[in-house]
Amino acid sequence: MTMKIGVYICECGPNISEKVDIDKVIDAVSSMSDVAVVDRYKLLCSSDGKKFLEEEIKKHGLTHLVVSACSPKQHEKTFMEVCENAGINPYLFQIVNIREQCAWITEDKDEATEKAIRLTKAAIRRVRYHAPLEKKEIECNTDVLVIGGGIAGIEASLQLVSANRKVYLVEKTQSIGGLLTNFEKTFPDMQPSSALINQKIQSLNNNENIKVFTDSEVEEVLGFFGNFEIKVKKKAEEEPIEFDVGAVVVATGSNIFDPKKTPQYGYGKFDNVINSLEFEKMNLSGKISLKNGKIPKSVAIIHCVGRNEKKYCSEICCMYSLKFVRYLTNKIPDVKVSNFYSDLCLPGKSYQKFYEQTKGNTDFVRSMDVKITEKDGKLNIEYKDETGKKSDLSVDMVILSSAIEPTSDASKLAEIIGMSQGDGGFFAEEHEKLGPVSTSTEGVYVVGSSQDPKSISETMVQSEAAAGEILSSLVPGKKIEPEVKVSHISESLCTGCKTCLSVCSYGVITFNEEKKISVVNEAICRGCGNCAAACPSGAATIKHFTFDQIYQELMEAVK
Amino acid sequence: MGEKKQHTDVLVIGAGIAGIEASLLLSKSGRRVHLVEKTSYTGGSVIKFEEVFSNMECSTCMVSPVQQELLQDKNINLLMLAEVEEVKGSLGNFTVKIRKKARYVDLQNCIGCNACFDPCPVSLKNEFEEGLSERKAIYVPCAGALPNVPMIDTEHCLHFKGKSCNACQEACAFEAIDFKQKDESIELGVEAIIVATGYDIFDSKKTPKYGYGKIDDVYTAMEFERLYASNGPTEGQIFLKNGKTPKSAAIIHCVGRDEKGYCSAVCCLYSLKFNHYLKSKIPEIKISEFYTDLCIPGKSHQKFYEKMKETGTQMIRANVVEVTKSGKEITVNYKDENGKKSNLLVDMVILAPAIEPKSDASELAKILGVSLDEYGFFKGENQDVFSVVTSKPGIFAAGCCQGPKNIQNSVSQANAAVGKILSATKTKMEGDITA
Amino acid sequence: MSKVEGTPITKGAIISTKLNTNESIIEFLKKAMDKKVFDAVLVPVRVPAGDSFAYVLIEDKSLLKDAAPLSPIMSVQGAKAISGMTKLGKGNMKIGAVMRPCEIRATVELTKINQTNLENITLISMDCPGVMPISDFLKDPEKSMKIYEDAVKRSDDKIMRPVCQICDKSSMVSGDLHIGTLGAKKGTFFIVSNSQKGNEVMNKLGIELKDNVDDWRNKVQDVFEEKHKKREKSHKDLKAKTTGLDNLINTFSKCINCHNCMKVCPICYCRLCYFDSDKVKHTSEDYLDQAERKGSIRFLPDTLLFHMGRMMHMSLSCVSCGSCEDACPMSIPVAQIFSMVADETQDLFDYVSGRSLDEPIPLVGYKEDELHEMEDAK
Amino acid sequence: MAEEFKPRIVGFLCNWCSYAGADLAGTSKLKIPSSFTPIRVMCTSRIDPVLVETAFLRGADGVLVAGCHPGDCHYEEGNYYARRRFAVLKKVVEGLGLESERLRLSWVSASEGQRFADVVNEFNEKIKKMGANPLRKKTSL
Repeated sequence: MTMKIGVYICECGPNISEKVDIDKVIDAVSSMSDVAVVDRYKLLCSSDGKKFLEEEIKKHGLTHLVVSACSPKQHEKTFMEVCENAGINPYLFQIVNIREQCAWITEDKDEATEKAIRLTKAAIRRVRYHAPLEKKEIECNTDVLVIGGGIAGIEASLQLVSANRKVYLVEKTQSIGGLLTNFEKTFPDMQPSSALINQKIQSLNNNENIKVFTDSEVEEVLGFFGNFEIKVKKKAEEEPIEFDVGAVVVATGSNIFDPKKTPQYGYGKFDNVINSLEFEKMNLSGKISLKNGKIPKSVAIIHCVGRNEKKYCSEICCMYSLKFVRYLTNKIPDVKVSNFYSDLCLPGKSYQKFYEQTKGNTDFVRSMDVKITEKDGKLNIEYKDETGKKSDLSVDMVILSSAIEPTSDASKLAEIIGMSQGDGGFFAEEHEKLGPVSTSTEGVYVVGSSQDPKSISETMVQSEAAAGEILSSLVPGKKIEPEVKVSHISESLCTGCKTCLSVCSYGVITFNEEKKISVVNEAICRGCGNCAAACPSGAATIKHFTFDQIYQELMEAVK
Repeated sequence: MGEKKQHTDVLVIGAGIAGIEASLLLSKSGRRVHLVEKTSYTGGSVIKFEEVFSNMECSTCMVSPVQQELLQDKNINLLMLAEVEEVKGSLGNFTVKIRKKARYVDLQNCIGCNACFDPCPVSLKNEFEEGLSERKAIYVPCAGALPNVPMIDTEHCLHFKGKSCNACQEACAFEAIDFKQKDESIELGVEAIIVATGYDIFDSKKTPKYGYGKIDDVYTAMEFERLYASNGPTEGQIFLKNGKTPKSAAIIHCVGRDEKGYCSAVCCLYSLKFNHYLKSKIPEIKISEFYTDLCIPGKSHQKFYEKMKETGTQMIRANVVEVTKSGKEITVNYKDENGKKSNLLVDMVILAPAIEPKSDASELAKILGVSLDEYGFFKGENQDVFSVVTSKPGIFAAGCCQGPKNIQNSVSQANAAVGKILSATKTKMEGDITA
Repeated sequence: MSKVEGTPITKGAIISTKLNTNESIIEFLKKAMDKKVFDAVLVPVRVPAGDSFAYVLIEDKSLLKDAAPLSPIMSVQGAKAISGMTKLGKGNMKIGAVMRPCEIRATVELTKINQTNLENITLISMDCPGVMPISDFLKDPEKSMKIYEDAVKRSDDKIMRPVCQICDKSSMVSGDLHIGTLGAKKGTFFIVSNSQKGNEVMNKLGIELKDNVDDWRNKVQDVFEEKHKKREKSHKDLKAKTTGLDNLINTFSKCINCHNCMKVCPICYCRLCYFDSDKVKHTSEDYLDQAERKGSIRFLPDTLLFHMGRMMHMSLSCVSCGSCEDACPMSIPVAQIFSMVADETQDLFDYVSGRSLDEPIPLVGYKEDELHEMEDAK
Repeated sequence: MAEEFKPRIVGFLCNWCSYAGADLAGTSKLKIPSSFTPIRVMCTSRIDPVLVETAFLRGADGVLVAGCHPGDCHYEEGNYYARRRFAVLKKVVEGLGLESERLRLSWVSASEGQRFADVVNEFNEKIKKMGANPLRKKTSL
């Protein structure tokens, strides 16, 4: 079928027509080969304008369309719809920006006209090389794998599960509940943690659509958004369990920093120097006591343990330290508590109040260079106060508020799933602002303190957020519609050098070992075109921004 | 399903970053969304920032793609210059009355050529630019605003003050300007409501000791954001009222913290960002930050702080800070950590005021029938400080209307609210689709 | 230009022998085959007609006698042989490959881009005196042999390829084992190992690496230094002669677009060269446009684009082996020009082609904070 | 009388930042030389150096590559790769003694309409001083 290009120039009222001599443009491009019709219209984006275009396409049996009007950001979509309605493939169309980037920025009318001609010619040359692109639809599995059985994973599972959606919850240890099960209460509301967690675990266990694997670890994650293949290995079992899911939620939580790495605090050396988790457990057991069974009369809480080593603030230590003050004064009314801190971090609306209500029961010592020694059976805290003056304090017990750090096996998991680790070794979210729970691997989400230190409340919100993303994109019965302007690698040209694999930011290119060539997963390619520019043999191309298409524009530009 | 009429549309109040993200996600799931925005533009306060901490990403580059997506989304019914007047009913079938003010400029016909601005004889302070530049009675808040369609400020427009001025109408080639447009009252049935109305900035005049409003060259954070903005009143050039370039600046943290009784979570970080702003335009400038406790939680922010410190900024832990002016000179008087009185001469002072609830938050809460907390933010379910669930089933709160927070947490909450809505009805909805 | 430091290796083996270098290497290979350390060896062999040399994979020890590790010419760049042999798999034979340092560096580059599989290959290099231009050699092969041997004895590089004369990486840079003759006392040579693989081979051969090899190392250092100075000087002269628009045209307008330089290049690994592909074939309309603009257009066109394009694609990996220049029927000093540009592009990233398998080719990575001289961000 | 020289400058602009910045320059009615031709690509990382070489050898008086500021790339890191490719290209051109000043890499954000105009005008002035690209008229290439 012969090519019939229709070229239409929008007057955009006076905006283009006053700056560009449209008739000159029409004359200049009419003679170009394959151009079937050239015409002008007062406002093509208006409903009349769209109708006019549609009729023109049908009347002249056009195969391609060029519209010289405004920025693609304004109306590319509009005219692509016109194409669809008129029955030509929307990608056999090119919009020319002769308003924002011609009429509006050019003083002299002749110059603006000359530029409009150049831009329109370039588009005509380009559109000749356009190929029709078809929307694809991909069947997707709507089940979800949740990794980690702490509050983050549990909340995500409960939000996600439905009659039509199975959730597989994989927990490394022998029981679910996570860190929270060690806490008596949560700040700032000081409600019993059990109230929060037990009832959730209940409904989790009662739901036959949630399959819980304890003592298990994820061994393999293959495939892509909507179609992941999972292998889970259960301890003491030979064969891994295999199943398919559409999305993966990573909720593996965090560890606390090991105070042995900060010897100045004497942790592991002195009996009554304990870390925050040990204290939570002790408190939960109902009795706060020293190694010798005696009740401590004085307790020091040291903030920011490991902050200098980790090089970030763990956000919640100040608050849980204040919670410890409540624990202590509750169980030991006459106890003397001192907090050694440098900066109080109480972000958000309700933490300061908690602080105000607690500070009466404790001293706050802004201090530096804290060091702990043992002196006749008691612990002696040497420190510099904020004026730099040396001072010390003798106490029965010291609690170290340790930093939050990624779990030791984080990098192993990152490897298996193909996630990247960002600052502090925490899993990297896709975008610091707009993509807080998604990752650069589509369909893989990260929530809770495996992404960044955070409170229980923030963690649950993230779990709900991940649920929001998944529920809105993986709907039973609905197919996924991937981007169509994606990259493609020619089998016959690819030499298998893997350059494209190394430059792709989204890991959508894989290597076919039999054929020794790279293959793009078009279902998840974002279409940046990095691989196309990186490939020295020209095997990789990016649809709708091919070498030929750009070359044609270029040649008109340098003519 | 049959028994009681169930709506599936969702109402989102506020087209800031939280409202936009929530709407787009809901639309992606196939829901129809009614997005009600009080102003004439989308993007809320994020579009006032040139860059955002801690990666210093260009804010416009970050947000304008989602704004474009929003404007082109056929599932989203964007109602600008609109406010919720009345809400009846409960989860699943709320009836909402919305009052939509006339824009007097037709969104379809207007092509954003701005030809109507020049002929307008009225000139006013531009609120969006914190009064640092002028606008006309027909105007868009700033270049690049989306939608790029002006509105008419009927309070000042001569035409609406009975004069015979039609200047803008005559200048418009698209019959886009329609003085006959009427305010509308719209009634909607929705399943659920997401409140994302954002925040106000604490009025620094309430803390006279910092001299704001009395002393020239004492700026609030928002004013300074606009000063630095490349699409702002000075195209990003930072200079003093007298046109000179400042050689030194003081940034004062925690303005209004004592008054509000909470920490606003983002001030330390955006104050550090201001370092970057100042240094990138005036490399030799001397900067001093006055703070009490540095609040930079999370994995990325300390790194950012260290980077800012490298630029030679002086971090002064101080209390009883006061700003005075004698002759030409601005003095910051303070007590340092040893309790010693000290002072510092600077050319410019930037205040980092607290984040506070929108002035009309309580009104909206009344209309919605949900409770606010003691500070006037929307209250989370029981004591849960971060929860998006309000006291009324089917109504959720996301972003800074729920409490001061950074963009990341606002977006998390927006998505969480969507998660809650979809989760509550997923079996039914999905049942419908699969059936 | 960043230069390669001489090897840090201090220990090796000093072998006493009556044999010359060629014979010693062959002797070494024989031993390795006897002890089944290698099942086969890849080594240059003089072709029956005697007028050239070819890489041959020898499995039958008796044929080793024809081997000529120090052949006077480089007919095929060894990296091409290795990649031809192993691209589709490592095979099941342990192979010792004797190659020149630049051939091994090219092999390292190809390995980074997945064009070889070195698992079963032991790369053995020797101190390289350079090779003659093929065309010179062919004038009278027998005579050339003498001339070459004589030149090697006198370590005189004037008869060698121009890029060999300015090669500042003519000893061990990478690979597994190296035979050192520089700085060796008469009747001895050095063997040093540069990798775990190398150590294992020496182990199996029962040769201990305990002798002090400072003499060799220092001599190598001196040679590198001296050649490096020479290289910079010659590049400077070359710049004056061949660069700048008019010189370039005078240099490259001779080009007949045969693309031999690309075909023999060890680094050019593409199945179909970009510049032979349809991407650079245009419509007559397009050519007429150009003719109209330029006044005229030559055919075949885009000569300079081809050479610049190749520089863009492979100069970061170029090892200055000189094969391209040997292959040019129009005697364009293409290897010299490429090596000059390559030194500059590699310098951008302190990269040295073929120095180490652990150094990725710069274009597959980035640093956030770099190359600001190239940009003008606000 | 010779007509004033108008440099043919080609601008490869990334869709998300620099092209948006160019649009903003338009809505702000700033002035940009008409001989500047924008070419839109999704990301600077798509710009094949061979295309830039082609533009240069075919006689473009200047080639501008403009994208998101480092750290702002819509595709996370594309502009970093683009910068390395551009650097190598510039070195090659420089190494051959050609006018590498005719190649320019700039970062322009979506809110920097003014900066976009400044970048193009400044570049245009510089090229004007340099004069036309001599390669334009060279046959034997």
